Amino acid sequence: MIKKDWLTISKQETIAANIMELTCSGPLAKQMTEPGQFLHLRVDSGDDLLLRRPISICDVNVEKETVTMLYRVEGKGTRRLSLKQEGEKIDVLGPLGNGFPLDATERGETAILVGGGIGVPPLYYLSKQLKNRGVNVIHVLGFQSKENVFYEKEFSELGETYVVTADGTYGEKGFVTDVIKEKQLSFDTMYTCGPTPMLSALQSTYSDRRLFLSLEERMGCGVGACFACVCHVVGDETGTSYRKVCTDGPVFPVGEVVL
Amino acid sequence: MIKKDWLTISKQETIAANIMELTCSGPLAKQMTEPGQFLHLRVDSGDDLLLRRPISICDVNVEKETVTMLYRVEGKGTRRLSLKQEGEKIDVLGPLGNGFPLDATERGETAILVGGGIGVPPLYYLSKQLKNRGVNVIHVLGFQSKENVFYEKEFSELGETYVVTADGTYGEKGFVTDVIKEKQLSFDTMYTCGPTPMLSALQSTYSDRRLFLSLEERMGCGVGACFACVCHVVGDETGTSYRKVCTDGPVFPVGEVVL
Amino acid sequence: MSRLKVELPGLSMRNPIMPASGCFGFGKEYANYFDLELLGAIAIKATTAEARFGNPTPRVAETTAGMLNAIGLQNPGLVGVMNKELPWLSQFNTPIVANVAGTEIADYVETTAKLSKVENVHAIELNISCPNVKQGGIAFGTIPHVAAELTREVKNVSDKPVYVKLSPNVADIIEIARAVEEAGADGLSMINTLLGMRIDLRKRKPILANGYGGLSGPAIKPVAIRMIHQVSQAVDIPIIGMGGVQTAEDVVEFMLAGASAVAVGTANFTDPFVCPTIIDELPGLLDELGVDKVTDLIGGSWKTCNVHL
Amino acid sequence: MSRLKVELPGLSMRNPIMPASGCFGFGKEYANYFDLELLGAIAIKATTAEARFGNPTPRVAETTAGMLNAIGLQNPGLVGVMNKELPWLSQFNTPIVANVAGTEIADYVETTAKLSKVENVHAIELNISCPNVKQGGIAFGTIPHVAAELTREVKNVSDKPVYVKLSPNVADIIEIARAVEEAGADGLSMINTLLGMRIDLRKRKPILANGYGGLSGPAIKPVAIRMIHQVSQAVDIPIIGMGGVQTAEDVVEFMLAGASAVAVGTANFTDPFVCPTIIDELPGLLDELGVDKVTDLIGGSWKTCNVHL
Ligand SMILES: Cc1cc2nc3c(=O)[nH]c(=O)nc-3n(C[C@H](O)[C@H](O)[C@H](O)COP(=O)(O)OP(=O)(O)OC[C@H]3O[C@@H](n4cnc5c(N)ncnc54)[C@H](O)[C@@H]3O)c2cc1C
Ligand SMILES: Cc1cc2nc3c(=O)[nH]c(=O)nc-3n(C[C@H](O)[C@H](O)[C@H](O)COP(=O)(O)OP(=O)(O)OC[C@H]3O[C@@H](n4cnc5c(N)ncnc54)[C@H](O)[C@@H]3O)c2cc1C
Ligand SMILES: Cc1cc2nc3c(=O)[nH]c(=O)nc-3n(C[C@H](O)[C@H](O)[C@H](O)COP(=O)(O)O)c2cc1C
Ligand SMILES: Cc1cc2nc3c(=O)[nH]c(=O)nc-3n(C[C@H](O)[C@H](O)[C@H](O)COP(=O)(O)O)c2cc1C
Ligand code: FES
Ligand code: FES
Repeated sequence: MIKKDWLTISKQETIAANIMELTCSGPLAKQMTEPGQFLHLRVDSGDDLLLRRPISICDVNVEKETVTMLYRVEGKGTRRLSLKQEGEKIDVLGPLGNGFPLDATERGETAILVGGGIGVPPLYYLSKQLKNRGVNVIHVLGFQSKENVFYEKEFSELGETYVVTADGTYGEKGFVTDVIKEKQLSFDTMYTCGPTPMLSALQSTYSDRRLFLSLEERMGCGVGACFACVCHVVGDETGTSYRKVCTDGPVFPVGEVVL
Repeated sequence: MIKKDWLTISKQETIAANIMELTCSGPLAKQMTEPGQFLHLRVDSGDDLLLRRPISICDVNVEKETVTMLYRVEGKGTRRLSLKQEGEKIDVLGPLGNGFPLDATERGETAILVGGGIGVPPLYYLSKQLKNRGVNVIHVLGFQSKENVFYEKEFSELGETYVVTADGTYGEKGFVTDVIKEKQLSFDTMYTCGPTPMLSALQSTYSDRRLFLSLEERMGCGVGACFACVCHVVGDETGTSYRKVCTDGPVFPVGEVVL
Repeated sequence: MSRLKVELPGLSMRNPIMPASGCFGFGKEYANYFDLELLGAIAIKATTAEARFGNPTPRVAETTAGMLNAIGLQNPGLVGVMNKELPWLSQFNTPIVANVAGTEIADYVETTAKLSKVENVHAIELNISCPNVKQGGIAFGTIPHVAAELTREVKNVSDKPVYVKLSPNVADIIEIARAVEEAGADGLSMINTLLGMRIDLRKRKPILANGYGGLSGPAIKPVAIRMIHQVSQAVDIPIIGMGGVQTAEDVVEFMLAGASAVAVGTANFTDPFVCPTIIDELPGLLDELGVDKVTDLIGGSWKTCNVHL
Repeated sequence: MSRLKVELPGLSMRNPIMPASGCFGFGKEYANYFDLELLGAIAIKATTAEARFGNPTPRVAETTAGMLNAIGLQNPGLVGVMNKELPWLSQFNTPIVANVAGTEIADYVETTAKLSKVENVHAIELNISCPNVKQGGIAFGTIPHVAAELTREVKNVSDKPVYVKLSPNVADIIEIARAVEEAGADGLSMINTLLGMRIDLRKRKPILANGYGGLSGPAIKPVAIRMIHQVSQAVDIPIIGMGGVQTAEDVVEFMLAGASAVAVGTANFTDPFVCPTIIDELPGLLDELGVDKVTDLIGGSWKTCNVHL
């Protein structure tokens, strides 16, 4: 199985404030079948940025061998990535990690996908696959402000979609948790990815439900060797048990790890 | 006066083994009127290669605002430079240093231009300008081997041209000094640029002639501030006198500095 | 390919390349990428007497041409390593260097005594950069007599050759090197990381939860080369060199400086295939440099040249 | 633009940016590029009692994200600096920091006594990284009591505040900093270069004619930040921070670590306009960070946060 390869950029464009949509192609894409997994990108071959950047898989076309990633221009690496042109190649390691369990939701059941900011992208590929399996999908997508909203249309085509902004400039005002309550959205499974405060809020509210959370942590290797990305295990009394976000996660069932 | 600007690559191609011809355009070119001066190039904006690379001016078209440089792919910097495409920009500081004195040779006199390897390029712009001033130019160009020879045709169009290769695979066999003697080439002024052993040989043979030598030294700033590129002065008893290759040179009259 | 062979105390290496301790776990992960029998040796993650979780996250931060880490010696402890990691590694015919850490001399002694008895452990690497609780948290590796004492005690109980891994955070690396050599070290590993820090401008606090961390990667290579050049001329025991190695050229530079073998750390994160790639490229580079055997390079920068430093 | 103002002993700076000693000559060259009155101060090249040619060439070598230099303190000597360089600099209304070097305490004392009387010298910067001939070539800066003695003697004769420039090549930077503070230093400059080396693979010898050289540039920034963070919490005198500064962000990081002003060295070579560019970009960055005055940043990483190190 190939694990590292060069993908060729087929398209890159800005789709919201500081948010880029990057589509690449290459045989590696064929292996990207599990939503919630991530790719570890080497931005370029310069020696000044040594570490790879973890970016979630947002969408894949296995036949056409293309993969789409959405990312926010944050620091040096993503800034440099955003300057790459069509036709340039990037060195990609992956797909890595354990994604969202599709079979946690039966055909005919309802899954609610709750995303916050740059945690939204992996939910898109998840939603597509759930829908393919006959699951009813609801999306609650939280953003800072109107200018940060992306992929509303894409999600709407798959199922009911609520957009929430913290400042109320678009969609509902407030937090994703408010909307789920206010709209009394009911669901069998919840899948979520986003900032830790959001994950914590969801974990404490829905601790007794079928809930899967995708975590973020600074990574070194991305493959489980360096112990950079560990988190504690709920209920571990020795304090030495751990899970690695890069290989055990990034997706964990509710109640497994300490957020 | 502009001293640092972005030039746009208009052409880059391989013209001999590991030798690239790079043509760039931009208003800065208008200031590049003195043959023997050099440009200090920042290869790219990555932070891994901090130092600029000194490259001689090989040819300039002041009207069209273009400058040509020839360089050998040596280490990290020139390797990376060689990958740059037409349309890309490079950050150029210059023109820097003191070039070859044109007025050391009168109209009607003969100048012999002796180049070794990657010391050949600055002689081209020099030859053009000398010829324009009515000076008779002779070129003796030394290379390692046939595959390294470049610009023979260009120099031939300006004047008598002898190519010498160390291994005899092209032109005369041996060193440039051999050829000057064997062919009994006579001249009023000699201008030279090339490896230090060649410069030393010429300096000792022609110490009583009008001879100008262009030196090479590792540089920091390129502008005279860091004292990286100094050489001793001939006859200095204190041992503390110096010349800076970057600002006092790279061209020095015979007998001024210790090679 | 015997031109790549290197013989060191306890380590019969098919080539001079090993992954550096802490950058390769216990080998399992990278075994998914390539055959571990391609490697000259494997330095496994630091083992402490008890299992340790290590520091809070974030534990890594990027710096220009380097990275900071403050993993905090997370490891499954002596028992975990002996019962699980080493047995798994025994399937590979590649010598194992077991990196040992602790906060008191007794920890090191206990861990070494047991680990060095394991058949597929071929050498012990003493990580003396750890803070010594008895000395108020000052690292063992910065005080020559403390480093020597630790070395002596560990040598007393070790069934296998002991390499002492030096910290670069000292004024006089030669002094430490000589002290541990006299105390019986069979070899040296150098360098460990430089102590560094990065601050998050917006949060106004260190990026690493631990505040400070160890700087590794190409940024520190010139410091490593200098220290190896100094120490290799001052001691008679071999040196495993490390600090920023990414390419076959780097390996040659380390060996010319005085290293007898080379470990690759951070570069594994940039490219999981970096070790086999380097091993692959070494013979071609030796040809280019007109070098017959890789061992001919050792100390070449001072053995054959008359530059006085 | 008073929000950029910084007041330090002897130095009333319009902004916290100065070029670092040795990386800006005596100002003449860069005066061709921009108005030197844009700068907060100027640290001029090390001055020694006698004129010095310095080391043979090559004197510089590039390293990944850094460079090595072994200039060897080339300078026109006390007389040359006083008669030629300082008078020329007096046309600019920008405080001058005169960097002083030597190989014996007497050299430092002589040079400081004279230089500190020159009107446009506003402060002395003691370069204690120089090898001390009396101590067998060990740098003054690595032994606390030697550094303290040097500081005391120099303070005795100096008409201007004295900043001691610390070498990072030590195990315990706090110890040295405290020693020179107690000896009367008015401020600290840190860090000087890390000792490093590069080897030419083909020639099998060091690239620098001098063998070893000082490593500077972004590669060393994390070490500088760490040391400033440590020292600024341990002393009461201000710190001029340096080591790899290239951008306004870097300046903020140094000040949050504990520096009161910042010097820019190697980056001048990469971009001769780097100092004015940084000065230009600082106000916008302060706005972005919600900072009113640049001095509000000083020590911000430890003054306002509860991380214990
Ligand atoms: C499993 C996973 C999936 C992710 N998926 C996405 C995604 O789909 N889209 C997206 O925009 N972002 C995603 N992120 C966050 C993304 O990795 C960071 O924003 C990115 O690495 C920042 O790099 P930079 O060069 O811009 O920032 P810099 O600050 O220059 O980065 C410096 C170092 O810190 C690391 N780092 C900085 N911020 C983060 C962060 N938030 N999380 C992890 N490492 C960080 C970088 O990887 C790098 O090693 C994901 C993170 C993880 C762990
Ligand atoms: C005044 C002057 C004019 C020059 N003109 C030309 C020219 O027209 N064409 C050409 O091909 N070369 C020229 N050179 C040499 C050219 O500068 C080097 O070949 C080039 O800098 C090597 O860079 P690199 O990144 O490939 O090598 P690296 O080894 O990666 O360079 C590392 C560092 O060493 C310096 N360096 C390495 N070799 C040399 C060298 N021979 N001279 C000076 N610095 C060096 C680099 O500038 C850089 O700072 C000139 C040098 C000088 C001083
Ligand atoms: C994430 C990480 C973890 C490390 N853990 C250890 C360790 O457990 N024991 C040890 O002796 N060195 C450890 N090191 C240091 C490396 O083994 C090596 O000495 C150092 O990183 C320099 O090499 P490099 O620049 O190739 O990474 C670690 C380094 C890194 C980056
Ligand atoms: C070429 C060069 C020459 C230097 N000369 C001196 C000097 O004369 N005196 C001194 O105290 N520091 C000298 N330094 C050290 C710098 O002032 C500075 O402390 C160091 O380079 C770190 O800063 P940087 O990374 O911004 O360059 C020199 C540095 C360089 C690169
Ligand atoms: S990033 Fe290395 S173990 Fe997870
Ligand atoms: S390169 Fe700096 S003085 Fe010449």
